[in-house]
Amino acid sequence: MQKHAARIAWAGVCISAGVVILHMAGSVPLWAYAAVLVLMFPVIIIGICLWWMAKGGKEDIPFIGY
Amino acid sequence: MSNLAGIPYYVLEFGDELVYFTPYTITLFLLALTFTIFVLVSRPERQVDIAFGGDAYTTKEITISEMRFRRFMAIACGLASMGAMVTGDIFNFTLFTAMVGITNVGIVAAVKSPHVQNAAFQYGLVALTATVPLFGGAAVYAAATGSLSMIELAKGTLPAVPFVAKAFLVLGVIGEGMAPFYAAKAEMFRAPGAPYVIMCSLSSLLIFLRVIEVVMLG
Amino acid sequence: MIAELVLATVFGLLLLGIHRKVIARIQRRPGPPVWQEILHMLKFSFKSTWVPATASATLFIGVVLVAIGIWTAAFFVVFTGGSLLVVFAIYMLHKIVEHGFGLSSGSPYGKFGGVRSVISAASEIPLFVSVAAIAIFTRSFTLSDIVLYQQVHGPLLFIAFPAAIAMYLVILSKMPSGPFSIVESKELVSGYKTEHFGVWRAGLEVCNGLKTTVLFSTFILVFIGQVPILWMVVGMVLLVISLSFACALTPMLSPFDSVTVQTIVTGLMLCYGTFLYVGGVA
Amino acid sequence: MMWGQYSYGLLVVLIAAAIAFIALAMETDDLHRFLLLDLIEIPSLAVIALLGTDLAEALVLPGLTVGIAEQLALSQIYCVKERISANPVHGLNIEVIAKADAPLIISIFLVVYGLILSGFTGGGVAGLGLVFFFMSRGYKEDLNLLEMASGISWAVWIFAFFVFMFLPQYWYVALMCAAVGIVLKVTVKMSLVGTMWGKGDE
Repeated sequence: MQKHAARIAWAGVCISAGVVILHMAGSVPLWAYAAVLVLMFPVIIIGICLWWMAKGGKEDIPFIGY
Repeated sequence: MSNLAGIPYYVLEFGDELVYFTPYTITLFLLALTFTIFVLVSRPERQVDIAFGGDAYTTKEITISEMRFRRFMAIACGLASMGAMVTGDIFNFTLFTAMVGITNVGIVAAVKSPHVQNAAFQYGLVALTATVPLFGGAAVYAAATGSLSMIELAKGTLPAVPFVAKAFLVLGVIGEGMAPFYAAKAEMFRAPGAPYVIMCSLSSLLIFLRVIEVVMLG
Repeated sequence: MIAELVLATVFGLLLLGIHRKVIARIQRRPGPPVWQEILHMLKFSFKSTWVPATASATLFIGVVLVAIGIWTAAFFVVFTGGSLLVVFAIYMLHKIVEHGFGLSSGSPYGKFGGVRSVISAASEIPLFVSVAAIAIFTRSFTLSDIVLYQQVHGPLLFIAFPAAIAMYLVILSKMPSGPFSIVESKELVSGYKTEHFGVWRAGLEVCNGLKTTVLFSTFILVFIGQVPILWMVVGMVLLVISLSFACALTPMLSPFDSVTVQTIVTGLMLCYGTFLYVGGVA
Repeated sequence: MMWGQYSYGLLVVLIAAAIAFIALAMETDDLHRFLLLDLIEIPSLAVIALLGTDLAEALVLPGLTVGIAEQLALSQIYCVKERISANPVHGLNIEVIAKADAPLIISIFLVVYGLILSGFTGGGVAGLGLVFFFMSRGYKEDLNLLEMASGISWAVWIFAFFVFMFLPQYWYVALMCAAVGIVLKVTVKMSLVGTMWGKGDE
């Protein structure tokens, strides 16, 4: 699970970095660059967090207010 | 105010049917698409009921047949709102809006709770009455300008659209959608099956956002 | 732009921290340090995380991604001087995000938070009337045009003061522990956020930080105009302090009172908009 | 001049709508309110019909369809809400027409007239004839054939549209296809309504 998340996060980082470089080189227009970041930013954040989150835990029923 | 909330990126002419994307409508369209995909792939949650103060709780199960029907309705609702986001024709917009009204009723219609059923029925009454100003507005648009095409209206060469037409259109959309204006719609959201129920509020919000763009034309 | 994005998030969280600190000082409590919200976000991201057994997993996770995604998009729209309408469409669609957070878990507390969020959609309507009022003056919805207009005519804050008040109220209704924040009131535990813990909550915090920066900078861009970045930061801090006073000194309204107040504001704004439109100010 | 006439018509329709709305607001029984909605639906179509152009005709039909769909959905909800169970109906329970030749003759007349009219209206007229026939006779066959005919005619109709879009020089063929397709489609759909009604005997 965490390994998987790490892979996803890294993929996101690589895609974003690639688009940044391509944008600076002038081969990707601003709107496409922004669109890629809009897609990738949430993925990177959640991916990184899931990667370094603490281990363990089992599914539970929701908070039912004791 | 003739700009279509940004320059159209893309205009698809299909006979006299127009489809166009502006930065504004493409944002709305993509959101409708995203949530429709969620509806497509997600299973409903099991809503937990508790007696407040006590420690007894039950989870509501949704049967497969009920889930299938509601998922179908939610997808139809998503498609209708996507259509309403991209269409370039006033009358098609009103039709999609009316269709959103029907599917919203459909999404919660299969829920067996009498509370939700009643809310859905009351909502349906209002939604059905709202078709009068909705279609009426579109008709006055056609009568006054001779065109229903948003692109033509945006060019500013046609006669001005009477205020009453715009007011009718907004009134119709409010009647179809906006939860805060009548409690029945908010009551519908108590139904279990979050991915589907969420389409009710998403579609009405999206249609409200789109009508704001529509009334600014012409 | 990635650096700006991260900075905007961190700065937004810092603003929320200042908000908490000022409220605490007004109420004569010591309060948490101003960077508490940033630590909060980090803390949640280290916690162990799973999806509740009763939740609709796809929506439960997807809505977190959507929450961050829409505000990233809003940030880019503000950043590139795009259409004000898009920013406010995203603002309204944040309702759907709250709704999704609340309903997807199956928890009764989350459900009530989500339903309240739908009921209080009335709070967004003054926003559109105020946007329309602005457009009557500037004849455009793009932020860059609005900024240009203000360079010629002076800040819209003075020209369209009621519109500024309406938008201020709209921002107020999104601040934590404000008079209109019925979706997170404490009888619902944490309202729509109740079931999103650990990483999911960290994602929500990122979204909140970004949202705060975007809304505040939009307010300043629309009503004061383009100012140097330092003054922008000062303006945002002043804005958050004033909002904190409003939050600290008012009680939380009951859901129906909250809707009533927002509806009255909408009515007043409609009168103002009609007055501008008919009076031919522009 | 045109605009003046249109405005007067609009005024009359709006007065009608206002009367219906007042009635709706005064009524408290759910079923009665639901029935009143039909009165409200008509003015909305009348507003469109007042345009008096062929565009208006093209707009009234979808409006009508949407309205009917909403009413069907609501009536279903009403039945579930009030726990009304299916009430068997045995065709038109009139001994005279169950055996007589009159329904057959009237149906044939309507179908032929509908075919001559062609298009949506013709389909409606022809369908009405079939509805009447099936209702009076209580049809009990399986409906697969009718449904298949309906599907094929719909496909023909759509095909005609694509010809209009992409090969406009063959417009006459497309027009004929569309006319035949829609007449079959509406006829079949309406006759299905008739058999639905007669199915209660089982």
